[in-house]
Amino acid sequence: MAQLFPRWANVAARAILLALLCLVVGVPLGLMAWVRSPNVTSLGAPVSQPVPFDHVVHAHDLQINCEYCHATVMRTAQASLPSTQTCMPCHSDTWRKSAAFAPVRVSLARGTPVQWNRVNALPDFVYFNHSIHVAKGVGCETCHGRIDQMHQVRQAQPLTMGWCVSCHRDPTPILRPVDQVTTMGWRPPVSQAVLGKQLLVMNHVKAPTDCTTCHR
Amino acid sequence: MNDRVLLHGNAGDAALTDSLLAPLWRTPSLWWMLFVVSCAGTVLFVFSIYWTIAKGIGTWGNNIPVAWAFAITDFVWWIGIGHAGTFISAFLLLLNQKWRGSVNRVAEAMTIFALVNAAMFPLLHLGRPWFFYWLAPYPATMGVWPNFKSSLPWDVAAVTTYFTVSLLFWYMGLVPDLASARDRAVSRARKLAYGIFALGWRGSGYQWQRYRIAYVLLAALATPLVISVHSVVSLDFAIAQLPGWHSTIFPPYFVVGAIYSGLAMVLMLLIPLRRAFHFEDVITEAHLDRIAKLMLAMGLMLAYSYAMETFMAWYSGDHFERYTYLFSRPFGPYAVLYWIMTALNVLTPNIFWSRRLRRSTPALFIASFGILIGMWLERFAIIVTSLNRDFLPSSWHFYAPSWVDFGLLAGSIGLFGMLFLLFIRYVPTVALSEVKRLRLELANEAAGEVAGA
Amino acid sequence: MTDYAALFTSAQEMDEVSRRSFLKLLGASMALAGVDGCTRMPAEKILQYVEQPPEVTPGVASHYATAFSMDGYATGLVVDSHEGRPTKIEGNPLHPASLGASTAQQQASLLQLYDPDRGRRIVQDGRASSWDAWAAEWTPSVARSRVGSRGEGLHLLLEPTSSPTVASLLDKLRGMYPGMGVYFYSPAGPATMPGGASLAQYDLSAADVIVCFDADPLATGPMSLAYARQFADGRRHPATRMNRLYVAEPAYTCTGMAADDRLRCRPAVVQGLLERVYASVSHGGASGAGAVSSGFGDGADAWLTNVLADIESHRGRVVVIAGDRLGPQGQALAAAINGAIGATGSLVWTTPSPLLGAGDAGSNLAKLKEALDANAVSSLVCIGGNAVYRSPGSLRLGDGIRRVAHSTYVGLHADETSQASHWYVPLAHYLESWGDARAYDGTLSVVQPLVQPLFGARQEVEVLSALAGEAAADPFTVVRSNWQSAGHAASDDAWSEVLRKGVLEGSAYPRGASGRSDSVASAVGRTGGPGLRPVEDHPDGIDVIFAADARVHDGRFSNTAWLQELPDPITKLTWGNAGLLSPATARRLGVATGDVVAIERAGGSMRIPVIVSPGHADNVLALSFGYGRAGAESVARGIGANAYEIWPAVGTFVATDATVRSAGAHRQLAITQSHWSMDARDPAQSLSLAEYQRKTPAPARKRQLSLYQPDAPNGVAAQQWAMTIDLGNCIGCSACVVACQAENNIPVVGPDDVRKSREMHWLRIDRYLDGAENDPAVSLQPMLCQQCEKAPCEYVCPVGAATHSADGLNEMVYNRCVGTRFCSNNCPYKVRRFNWFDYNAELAETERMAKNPDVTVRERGVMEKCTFCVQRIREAEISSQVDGRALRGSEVVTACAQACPTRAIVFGSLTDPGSEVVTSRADARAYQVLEELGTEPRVQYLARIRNARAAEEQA
Amino acid sequence: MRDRDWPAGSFAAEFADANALVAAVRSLRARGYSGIETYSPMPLPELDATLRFRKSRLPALVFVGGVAGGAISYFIQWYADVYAYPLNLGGRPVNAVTAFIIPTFEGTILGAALVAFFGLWFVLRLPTYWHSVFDLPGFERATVDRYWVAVSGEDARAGAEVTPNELRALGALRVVVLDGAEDAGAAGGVGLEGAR
Repeated sequence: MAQLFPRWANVAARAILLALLCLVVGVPLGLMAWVRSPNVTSLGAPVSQPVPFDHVVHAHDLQINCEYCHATVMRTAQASLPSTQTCMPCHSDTWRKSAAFAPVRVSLARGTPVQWNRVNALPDFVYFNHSIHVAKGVGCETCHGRIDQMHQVRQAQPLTMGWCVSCHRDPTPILRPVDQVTTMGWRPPVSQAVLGKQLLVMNHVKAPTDCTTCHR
Repeated sequence: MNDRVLLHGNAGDAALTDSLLAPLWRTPSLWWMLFVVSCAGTVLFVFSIYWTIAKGIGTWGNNIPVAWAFAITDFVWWIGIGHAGTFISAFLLLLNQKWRGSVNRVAEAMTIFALVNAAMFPLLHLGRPWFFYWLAPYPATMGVWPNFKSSLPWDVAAVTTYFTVSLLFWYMGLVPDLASARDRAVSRARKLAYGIFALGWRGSGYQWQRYRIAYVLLAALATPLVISVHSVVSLDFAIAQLPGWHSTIFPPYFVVGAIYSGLAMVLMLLIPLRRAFHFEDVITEAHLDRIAKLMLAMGLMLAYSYAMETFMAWYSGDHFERYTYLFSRPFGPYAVLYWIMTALNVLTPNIFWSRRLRRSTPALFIASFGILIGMWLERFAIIVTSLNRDFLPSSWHFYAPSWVDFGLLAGSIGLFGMLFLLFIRYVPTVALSEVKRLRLELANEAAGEVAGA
Repeated sequence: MTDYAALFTSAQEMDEVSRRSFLKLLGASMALAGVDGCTRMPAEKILQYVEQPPEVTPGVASHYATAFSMDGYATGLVVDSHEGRPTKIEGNPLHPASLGASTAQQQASLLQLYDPDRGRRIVQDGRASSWDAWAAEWTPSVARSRVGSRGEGLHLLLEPTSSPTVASLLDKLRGMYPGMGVYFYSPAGPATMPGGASLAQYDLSAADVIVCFDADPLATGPMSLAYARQFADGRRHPATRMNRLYVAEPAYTCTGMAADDRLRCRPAVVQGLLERVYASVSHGGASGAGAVSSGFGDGADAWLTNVLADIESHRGRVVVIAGDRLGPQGQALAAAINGAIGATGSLVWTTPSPLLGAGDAGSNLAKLKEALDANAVSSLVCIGGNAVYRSPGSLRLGDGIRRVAHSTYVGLHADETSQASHWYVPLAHYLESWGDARAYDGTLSVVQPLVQPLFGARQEVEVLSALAGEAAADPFTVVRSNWQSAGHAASDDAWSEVLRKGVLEGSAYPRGASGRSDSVASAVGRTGGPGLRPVEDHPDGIDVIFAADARVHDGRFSNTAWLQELPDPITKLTWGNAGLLSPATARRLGVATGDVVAIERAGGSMRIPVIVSPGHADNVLALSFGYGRAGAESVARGIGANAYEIWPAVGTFVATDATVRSAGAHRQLAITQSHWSMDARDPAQSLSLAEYQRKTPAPARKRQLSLYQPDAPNGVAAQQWAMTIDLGNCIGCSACVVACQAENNIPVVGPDDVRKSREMHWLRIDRYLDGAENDPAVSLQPMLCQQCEKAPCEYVCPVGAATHSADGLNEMVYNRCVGTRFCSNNCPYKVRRFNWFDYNAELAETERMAKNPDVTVRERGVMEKCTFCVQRIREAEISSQVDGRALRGSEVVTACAQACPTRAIVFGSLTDPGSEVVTSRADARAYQVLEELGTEPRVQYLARIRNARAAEEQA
Repeated sequence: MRDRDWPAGSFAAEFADANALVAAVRSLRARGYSGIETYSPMPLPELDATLRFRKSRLPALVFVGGVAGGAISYFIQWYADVYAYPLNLGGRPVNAVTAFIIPTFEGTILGAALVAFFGLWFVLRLPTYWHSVFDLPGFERATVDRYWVAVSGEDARAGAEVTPNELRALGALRVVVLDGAEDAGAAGGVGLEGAR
């Protein structure tokens, strides 16, 4: 009887089996890694805006408080975007003529809002509420990062459910005095471990992990 | 003694091998006819699936209160059928029942194809099948996990395990026969194909010895699955508090029913097979006789279960239990189906008290057919007649299936048929080495007897 | 517009818009509305409701007071608005006709606003036209030429209205056209009856005994919400006070279902009984002693005996109410009886009718018909009402209108009447209109718009002004100036106050004296009111009785899907109407539920499927108006049968000359409850007053024996939400069902899926009939998620989509659900609903605007169920936390509890001592459904008390 | 020496039926041959004793596989429902041992079965598609109806003069001398399993 297979078939076969094994193990692992990558979480990608609004200038150089533009952040679910008129007091003269400012002028003239591009997007079935987080001493910086250092704003945190829940399980590492929520680059005066626990009690921070906390 | 004979004729091993491998080399026109039919069925299956996924579960007849109906009935039915394979091959192997050798391959193949169907229904049944993987435990970015207090993840575990083990067991049993096929094949393509799957099997003493160890181990592992899988399936119902579901008798009752229907399906496959390919020498009346006896036993146990659950419903004194078992099922909107079911499952097997009928292929074939229908109806009765009238009369409502429900059932049968036809066309249908071994032993026995005489 | 403030809101809006996927379409619908939302919203004119319900986070939803009118009478409402979209309607607690509650129709009028089938353009003879073109044809200078010097050729047909502004505009028109004819018409309204100039008002809360003769004060009529509340107050705490309700009626009404002692009888018998009562009370005291013979059979005798005995024993605290079907004579008799038994003054009084032309026979539809037949009408303007469809078929009003040279129909939809008219002008919805209206007791309210007309429709005030030559008049100015000239709320502050509160305080009419006894003499002696022949005339003849439908009323809501899919309180029928028959009569006719009967009268004929209704009077066929539409409304078209076809005459609700026979056909009706007996399972419990008084409160329930040692991984929260439902006060009006649907974005599935038992209502009202088929005990039970502490649905979910919150809520996480439906199988209450299809896919853009942005819109293939309005709970928690105060359980009200007219549904926290949920749990009536299953529901029911005199005597 | 690629000068003999082979192997053994291996279309348990295989480690491996499978599946359940995201589901305890038993059982079986299956192929070094015995003329019937015995050329007892004659004497249909030349540097993948 003649050999049915060439001699190298033995090695080839073992190699192929090994490859299959890698595939079976690798594909799921790869997928799990992929969903955590910025491609999916859109973490850190700068978002261009119709108006080249520069947070470094406004928030850092000019030290304008977040609330000046995001006016409802303390009271309602949405932080809300500023109306065109919010820009007017300062920009009635500065930058008026520049091309970059054109969309604002158009908005003002036509009465149509400036169409900003969303940076931090949550799914529709997630009911996030800014006011309660701010009221309990969660800083803007905690979720939005050093806005005052972003010429173009980018998403600073993955905003996955796992990420939300991690804080709701134990908020102490990120809690800060309520009057410091808008501060950028705030450093705890004492060790955060100590301060966090104090604030947790002082501000009656609950941070529930019930499903209906966010999904309704 | 003659009627106990498991092998007829005394052609040489080569002749035997060729006769058993014959289906691989030449295809009777009957095969083609059946194949076309079953392909049509498969197309229907695919279309029904497409329709379901494109439009939604609303295309079925399901409603509230009857949120589970045809699909789950089909699921349990197929799973049940899938029990005979492992039962015959593993269970009987451990019990050292030599006769299994002629039929176990077919039974195992049937098991696997039945499971392929069964596994499909729970997936289709999901409202959002594209999220099926949420039932699997994996580290999601959501940080949430399946709930292992629910019997459905148990089901996933049980069915996947059962499917995997059955597949491994089947393939391990196949390897030496694939080697035979490799060495018997004429065309080079066939040689290569079988050669690849035979893994270079040489049949050396060492290989055989280790092989036997592993095979028995696998059998020993598969055997508890025969008991566990349908027990777990039964828990899909038993852990609910619905009258008609919430019953401790369910696990054994389901297992018995499963093997019952499985054996029926085995017969429905074996009888035409041995006729078409002249396997009568290898699959003798003695085999059919034994299977029939098994079915008789199972049928009686099942009848006992029916009696018990009804009695317990009465004995419990619980209003809801009594209503379901003593009124809703026997006299409710689905009473006709219930009585047909009872007749088919309880009365039919009693014909097997007669030795003549145990060996009459028409009788066996018809009885098996009846029992398969009966077992489908049993699952329908358990699921639908429990759901359509439960606790609050205000929510009672009738259930009527849609064409999609029937399409899925008929289609799955088509797919099963197609897979099985492909199997007998391309895979050794009988465990060659075991049959040869059996021949040797019978021959030596005979010689011994002669010597003794 | 260059208004910065508006820009601000608009920017916010665009932000909000991009936030919710279903609101993405809002952008489109705003485009369809013309400009973006803010500019359509008359922001500068409308003001916020002063008493903001506490459960709402300020700045998210705003609330505006307005008024809803039906058949001319106003009910004050408070409307929630998200970013300029009205999203939810509630009752106005300050309004006498609402008291904070609302009806199913008022709830559903929100969807009517967004109805994509509403007229979108002005049409002349099928060609698109314009407002200017229309105004040009109808401006006085042009119109005079064709309506004669005194304008006798001009005729106006309006719906009954109580609007002072409309009144003044009509006066203005009369100034120009002294001879013009003005008519007010709606089929169900009593306004069309002569002698309707004064109205009887009742105070049921003070009554010990209420006797209703074919009357349904609790669920129909302009004061039903108030009367229901008063009735409930009279039996809320049976231990201290328990009134008794007698009803004699041919077909079940909500009042009949709530009755303690109900008699089923033919209309003529009702009339007869009323006369017997009058006879016995008029000459000295009722002969309370001993049994009375009514001549109407044993049942009637027993009922009458009890009524008279109770009248005797409760003098001065008994009210007798007669229904519209009995006609003016019936009203007069009732008034006379009330006078004789000393109810008048304290429990009953009269006020002048606020309706224009009330009691003026000259403003009847019949008069218009005469004018049309006499070809005396050269120009006809119909505003609303769709009179062609809603008038008796024998009147052939459509043919009459077609003959008119110049006709205009101003209506919400292009319907049957517009088909008969040359011009069609889309009418603005009341949520889009400025106006004013009076309640039944005269209380004056302003109707203020929440949005500018979505489809560019015209408001009633605009149209009337245009007829007066002021096509450009601004409705707001017209209303405002009219108020000023009338001296109501002259100052801007007073005006703002009215807008805030929704009512002009102290504007209710003063209580008049006894009223109407003058006409009694004429009434008594005469047997039978309009159309009432004595029974003996036709013992086996079938009385066909007519009534406005409990859901779509006279047809004005027949294109509102929420109401089409709302199960009828009596029959649980959806998507259509049916003829109700008693079992005996059905057997005689050889028909069963679903079989079609043919009804023939001299006036016309119709075919309709029947429903066999236990407790229905023999030889009576009950029909309801509002179905069998032929207009341009896609939802309504082809649904049900048109009872107007055989309606004998306006104001007559009984036809005794009809022949009814089986038509041999069968239809599968979309009924949501197929089994009507409790089968000894007693989910809806009831007991007699005596039994209740003997019963001692059940001791605090111990935990069920359990193999598990339950632990709460999420800890235990400060609030523990719970609900109590008083079955004794549920009258089945179904306002809660629609309120829940509106609040929670519950989709409509359509008749086919209802037939398959796939309706999506989170809250349903189960109706059980037990006992004799002719005198069944009716049990009503609102059934919703019981929020079990040991929820069977939770542990069977493979993916943990059904979980339990720390504050005791049974949570349903739609976005986690994969749709195994195991939870539904294991729910003993079957309150879980499944999205069999993508029911939100076919929604029009405008309909999406009605969605509540605080609640997820569920996708295909997921389960859903009552959440105790968790969105309201969470918002309340957050707002209280932000304000740094503790949340009180009473701050949160669920949509069903808020709408309930009788306050039968009470919501709150078990940790809130003294709150009604807590105290009610100690009541001896308290129980949980299917307690024995150990599900430990958070919803508790209070057993109904059947306070029949018979039971009392036995005790 | 067992069933590796046979060294030069090894012998292979073909027998007509199983009983002949069994007898032949037994007598070879009796004559002191050690490097023997058989090839048959069916298992021949009769020869287990004669061929003196080493005790298999497979059962032990399978046991370990079972234990590991069970442990892993219980751990997954505990991690998911008790540690990672404990939820109150119908008031049931988070660590529901009774419920977790079932997947644990399934995991045990699965783990063991996988080890048994893949373990076997590993132990047998399969797949091995090329093997010197496939060069034997007529060996294709070794999986059908012929029975072969091979004697290693390195066996001290073996010899070109004696062994073939002995095999023929035992009833071999034919005896083939494996030509070692082409085996020079045979693929080393095949180990010396089961040596005494």
